[in-house]
Amino acid sequence: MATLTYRDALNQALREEMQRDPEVFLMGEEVGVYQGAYKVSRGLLEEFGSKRVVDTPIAELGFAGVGVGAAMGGLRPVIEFMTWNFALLALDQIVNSAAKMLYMSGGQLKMPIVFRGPNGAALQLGAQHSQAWESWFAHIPGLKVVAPATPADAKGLLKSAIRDDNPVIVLEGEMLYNTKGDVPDGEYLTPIGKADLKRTGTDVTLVCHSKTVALTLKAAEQLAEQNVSADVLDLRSLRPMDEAALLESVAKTNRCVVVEEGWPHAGIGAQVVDIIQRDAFDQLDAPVLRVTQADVPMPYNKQLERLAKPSPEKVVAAARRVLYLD
Amino acid sequence: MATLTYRDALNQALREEMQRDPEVFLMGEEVGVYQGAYKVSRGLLEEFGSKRVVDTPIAELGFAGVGVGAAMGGLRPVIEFMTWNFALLALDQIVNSAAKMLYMSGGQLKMPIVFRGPNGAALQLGAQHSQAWESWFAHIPGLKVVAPATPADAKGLLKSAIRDDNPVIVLEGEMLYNTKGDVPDGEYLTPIGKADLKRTGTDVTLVCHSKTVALTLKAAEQLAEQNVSADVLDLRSLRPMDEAALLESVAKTNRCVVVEEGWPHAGIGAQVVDIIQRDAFDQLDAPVLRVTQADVPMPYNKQLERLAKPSPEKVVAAARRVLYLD
Amino acid sequence: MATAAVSAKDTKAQAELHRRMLRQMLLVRRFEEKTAECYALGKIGGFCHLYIGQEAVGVGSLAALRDDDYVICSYREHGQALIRGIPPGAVMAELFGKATGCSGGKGGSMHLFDAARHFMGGHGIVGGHIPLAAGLAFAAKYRGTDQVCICYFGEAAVNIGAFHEALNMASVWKLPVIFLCENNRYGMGTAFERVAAVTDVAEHACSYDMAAELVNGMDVLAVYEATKRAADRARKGGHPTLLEVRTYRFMGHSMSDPLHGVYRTKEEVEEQKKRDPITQLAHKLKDDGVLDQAAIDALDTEVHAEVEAAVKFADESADPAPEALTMHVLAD
Amino acid sequence: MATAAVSAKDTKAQAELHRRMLRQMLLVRRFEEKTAECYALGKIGGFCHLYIGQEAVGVGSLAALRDDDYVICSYREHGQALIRGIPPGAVMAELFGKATGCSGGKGGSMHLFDAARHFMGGHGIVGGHIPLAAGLAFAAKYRGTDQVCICYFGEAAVNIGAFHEALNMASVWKLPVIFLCENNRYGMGTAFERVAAVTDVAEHACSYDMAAELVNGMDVLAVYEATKRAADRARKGGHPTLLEVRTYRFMGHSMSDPLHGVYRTKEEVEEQKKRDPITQLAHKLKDDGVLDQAAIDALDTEVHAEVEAAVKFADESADPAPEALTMHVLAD
Ligand SMILES: Cc1ncc(C[n+]2csc(CCOP(=O)(O)OP(=O)(O)O)c2C)c(N)n1
Ligand SMILES: Cc1ncc(C[n+]2csc(CCOP(=O)(O)OP(=O)(O)O)c2C)c(N)n1
Ligand SMILES: [Mg+2]
Ligand SMILES: [Mg+2]
Repeated sequence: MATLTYRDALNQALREEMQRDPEVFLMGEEVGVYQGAYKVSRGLLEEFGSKRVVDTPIAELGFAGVGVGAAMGGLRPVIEFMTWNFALLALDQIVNSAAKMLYMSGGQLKMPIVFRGPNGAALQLGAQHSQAWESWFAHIPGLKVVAPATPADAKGLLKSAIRDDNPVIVLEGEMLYNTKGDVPDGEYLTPIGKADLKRTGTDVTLVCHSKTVALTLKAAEQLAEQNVSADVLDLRSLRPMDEAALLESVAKTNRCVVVEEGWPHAGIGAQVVDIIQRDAFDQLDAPVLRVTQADVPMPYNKQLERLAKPSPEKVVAAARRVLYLD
Repeated sequence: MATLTYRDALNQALREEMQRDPEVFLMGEEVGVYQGAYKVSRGLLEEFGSKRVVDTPIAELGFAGVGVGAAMGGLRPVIEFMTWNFALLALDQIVNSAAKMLYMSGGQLKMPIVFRGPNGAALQLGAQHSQAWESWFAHIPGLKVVAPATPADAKGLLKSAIRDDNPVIVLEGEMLYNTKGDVPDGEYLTPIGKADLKRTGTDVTLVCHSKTVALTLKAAEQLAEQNVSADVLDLRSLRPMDEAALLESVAKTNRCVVVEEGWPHAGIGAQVVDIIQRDAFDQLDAPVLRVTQADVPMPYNKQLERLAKPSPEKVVAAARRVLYLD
Repeated sequence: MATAAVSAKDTKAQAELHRRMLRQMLLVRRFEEKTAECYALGKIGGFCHLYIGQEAVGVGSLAALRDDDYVICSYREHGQALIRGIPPGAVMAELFGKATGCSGGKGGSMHLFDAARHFMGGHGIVGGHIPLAAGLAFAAKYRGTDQVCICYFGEAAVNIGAFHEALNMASVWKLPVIFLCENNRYGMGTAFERVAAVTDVAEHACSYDMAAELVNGMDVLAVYEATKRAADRARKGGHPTLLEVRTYRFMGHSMSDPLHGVYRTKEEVEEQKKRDPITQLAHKLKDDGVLDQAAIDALDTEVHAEVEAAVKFADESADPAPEALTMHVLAD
Repeated sequence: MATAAVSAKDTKAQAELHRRMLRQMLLVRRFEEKTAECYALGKIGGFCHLYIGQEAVGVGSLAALRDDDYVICSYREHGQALIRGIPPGAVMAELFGKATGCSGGKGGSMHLFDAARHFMGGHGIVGGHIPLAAGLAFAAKYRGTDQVCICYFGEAAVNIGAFHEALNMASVWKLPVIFLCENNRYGMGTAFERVAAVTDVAEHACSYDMAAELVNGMDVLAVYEATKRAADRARKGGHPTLLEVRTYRFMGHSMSDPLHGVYRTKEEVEEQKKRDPITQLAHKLKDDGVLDQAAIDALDTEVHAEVEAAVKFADESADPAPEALTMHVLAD
């Protein structure tokens, strides 16, 4: 067990999997010579050479497609998007090629490919560089979607993703890269599809993932000071989603708030709500409320940006509302 | 009032708006010489000339961007996607340029552009050509999203969309183009953001839009035979969504089924569920259930495709479940 | 037997190659004619794009490749699927959506697959499979095999970004890939010159420092020779090639589109039919004394029977079981 | 006064033009130096890409255009914004995220806009604004104005599909647009030759039957003349042009990136700085007897004060009101 940053945990996962399996390679903009736009791939070019750490032109659609083709040819590509904002250009390859290849070939062509990179807003990057795509990718059958919140999960989920025979979307976070945590050495796999109960409580379930885990834990602390005890459930995997864990927690607390970084309308939280009200209807003592980004393109101004983002205060307020405390 | 096909209603809307406003033009693949892949633009090239009915290369990203640029330059483009499946290639322009331009320019550049074309599955077109994108587009602030179900709404919503100063996504349906209905002559505008109550009942609210309206109406008939009386609410607009109409109906029926063509996980129906459970929690006598496409890429085989799609039978079954009849 | 091993100087082997090419072209022609019939009868659904008129392109090019070379196509791929050796029954069964189809009935006309034969599918998004081809070639190079990947696409795909992104990467990374553009002059109802600033597709190779050739697609032997050169370039030095093969489709864009109309005249189609690649090769074989008319007729009868058998097989095959709906969404 | 009306033979007017160009280059340089300072102080956030080293490109090209011609840029657009005449205060206030900023504080460094000045924004997705430029030119042509659109982008954008799709349409439709590629040799940390099969961007014009020129981007007058020719071509015949302007960025890719390191050496940067476009023009003006050193120093002092005033303005301006958060999502 070592204390690592989220960045280094990802780096370790990549390094270990590349050492373990010669068919794993990394491709993306600036992943090699520049050591990664966010330094996730630091040292990999030196260790594995330019055959396996491939700098690409700025051509998201094209290199995503090259990755899919390479997976059809039996390799296990890890495709880095400098940020998921740019992956908008590559959606045709992710959705129409990667996600559907196994199905439309009648089961002949598996698709062991990982698409990864930072998702969601960082700080003051403005409207085009501050988008969270959970609900879009989670919508697509044929994909798996994970969003690790901690260094340990970053390592464990990325390693699982690389070994998975399906296309896995790994949503990281620029604001998470510097966060630190304990990370088990060597072989450490986090199963895809399992949520993680970060804190146990009795009064309300707070559902979160990725960057919103930290702020939700803060909210839980503030709530504790107000004598409200919260379950904090980190979804970790958005497709498949751990419905059992959701229902188990809500069965206990009878109340739920769902926190997400993305926009509200048809966001991933709506699906969480759908599952809970469908399968725990009789256990709910209040509607499930959601805390999301404001329904606006992200503004550049720092104050406005802060207003737009989910915050511990907003989570506390929502939790108090489902507890009918306000 | 004339009886027109949905196709001809769209054609009439385009023609009237192009006659009314010289800054409206139509651009897309095959819209001119070929008269439209689905003949929606029949006769327009002849009437308005190649300046205003513009055949494009197969370059969805590019011509969507040309449309956005033309709107920045003060025109009112109508961009036809041969089908919305191909618009996956153009999402960067729709989301990052069209939807955000007004906001990130601090209110300087309005974006009066329409993107339109058939959405969702037709018959046996296979995995890459059978996708319904409601939840993706409805997720994006800065867009409006409509999905007309009838010839009258096709005309009325398209005309409203063209006159709107915001980017409007018009989701049509290949399987709807041949359907017929009464269409008011001349000036006829359907407001964006208003649902339409297609049938009134007391026992259950059936929410639907676009192609699912017809099958939901069939389901309502079958339910009537079983002594179940259903409100059938056609959303028509998916962003903004007519929350008042939803809540009004559910306040009456206390039960709800949401029908959609798309995939279940984070589909548009999840947002409908979210709204209802949030604002009508105390009025609900049962969980809201959803009828969606199966959570699979669309198979080519006819029987499998039928199994994959929503059907009146599935809606009836869901309605009976929320009424605890089964 | 790998065709590439056939010496062009060996007359007998050459005659056999030509005979085989004629047979393949006839098979594709008869298969597609039957497909049109079956479509009209409602046995085939969805979009269905025939290869009639373009047979020489698939036949000539695939004859120049090895069985383990990758083949990847657009939605207009019935021809290449048959030529690559997928049994006509499995192809027809796929068009019928049957469980015995080469994609288990789940792909359909636009998504024929046979991974064992390195037939990496028909793909429905224009240009979308061009980067996949580069990726297959990347995999071959990565593994150090000397496989080549051939990628078929229409001229209209040249206007889409994916084509350019893929060509650039293939050239920068020296990938063993042959980009074969079947320039049949129209994308649906749009003549290429109305939507392309430069109508010589091969010109685009300059922007990517890539070898290119302009080839007569009605001459199966010209296609064969050009592809052999391209395959050599790819196999030996990992150099990609852009082949522009001029051809013509004798039918409508798909089964739902008219043969001619506003976008091209009946006369033009008739004129082009005089260049029928099958007739041309048949003439040559007769001239060369390789086959006489009776032998050609016999070949035709043979493939005819093969197509009938394929239809029978497809007809008699079962639909996929309902459970197939949720299978293969994910690999376990 | 439209610069295009200045006769090159009129020495006085020419001297005035050159003086103005020097002043603009100095303004941009000093503004960007101050931007770097303010960024270090935390007054500016997010990504921030400086124009230092490339000033001659924006100054020379915009001098050749009319005030009603459209300008559209990538995220590296502070220079063009200032040159187009957006008050430095409004630009700096935007970088500070203030309500008085040219985008109301909602755009930031990458999204400067001034619709009244036909400055159609900085855009953050590489290549994404190239089709927009074609669209602006389309609008000009549609309305029958003789406006031209100029579009600035880096050489790395040439590898992305949008560039190709836009160039093809601009050529097919004869749109009055100037595609100006600022080839500064690097896209972030990637040297162009590592990711482009052909490093002469101008070569791509052949594929689109488009006029092209290779221009020395350290020579403001060369940029001016080439842009004038391109603007003429666009305004008179609606012919697009691809200008490849060779330049160099003296700073890191953005404020968060190193000036040099693994991807380029310190020596290379120092060597390039000897070609500083400002020094070159200053020398020329001295040689021509248009300005002496004192006059140049005075200009510099002048723009310095202008930049200080801009910072003061930005500093003293207010943040947008909280209500601004939900304004301008939709037009009413
Ligand atoms: C991205 C995309 N846009 C539009 C279509 C619809 N479409 C299918 S085939 C076709 C024409 C393609 O022409 P070409 O590439 O020349 O191939 P051909 O059909 O002539 O073989 C079009 C527009 C599509 N499948 N994909
Ligand atoms: C589609 C896309 N991919 C990646 C990025 C991240 N990115 C921003 S600038 C840049 C380099 C662009 O280089 P170039 O086009 O040469 O312009 P320069 O920065 O040199 O002016 C990259 C990779 C982006 N903004 N958009
Ligand atoms: Mg064609
Ligand atoms: Mg550059």
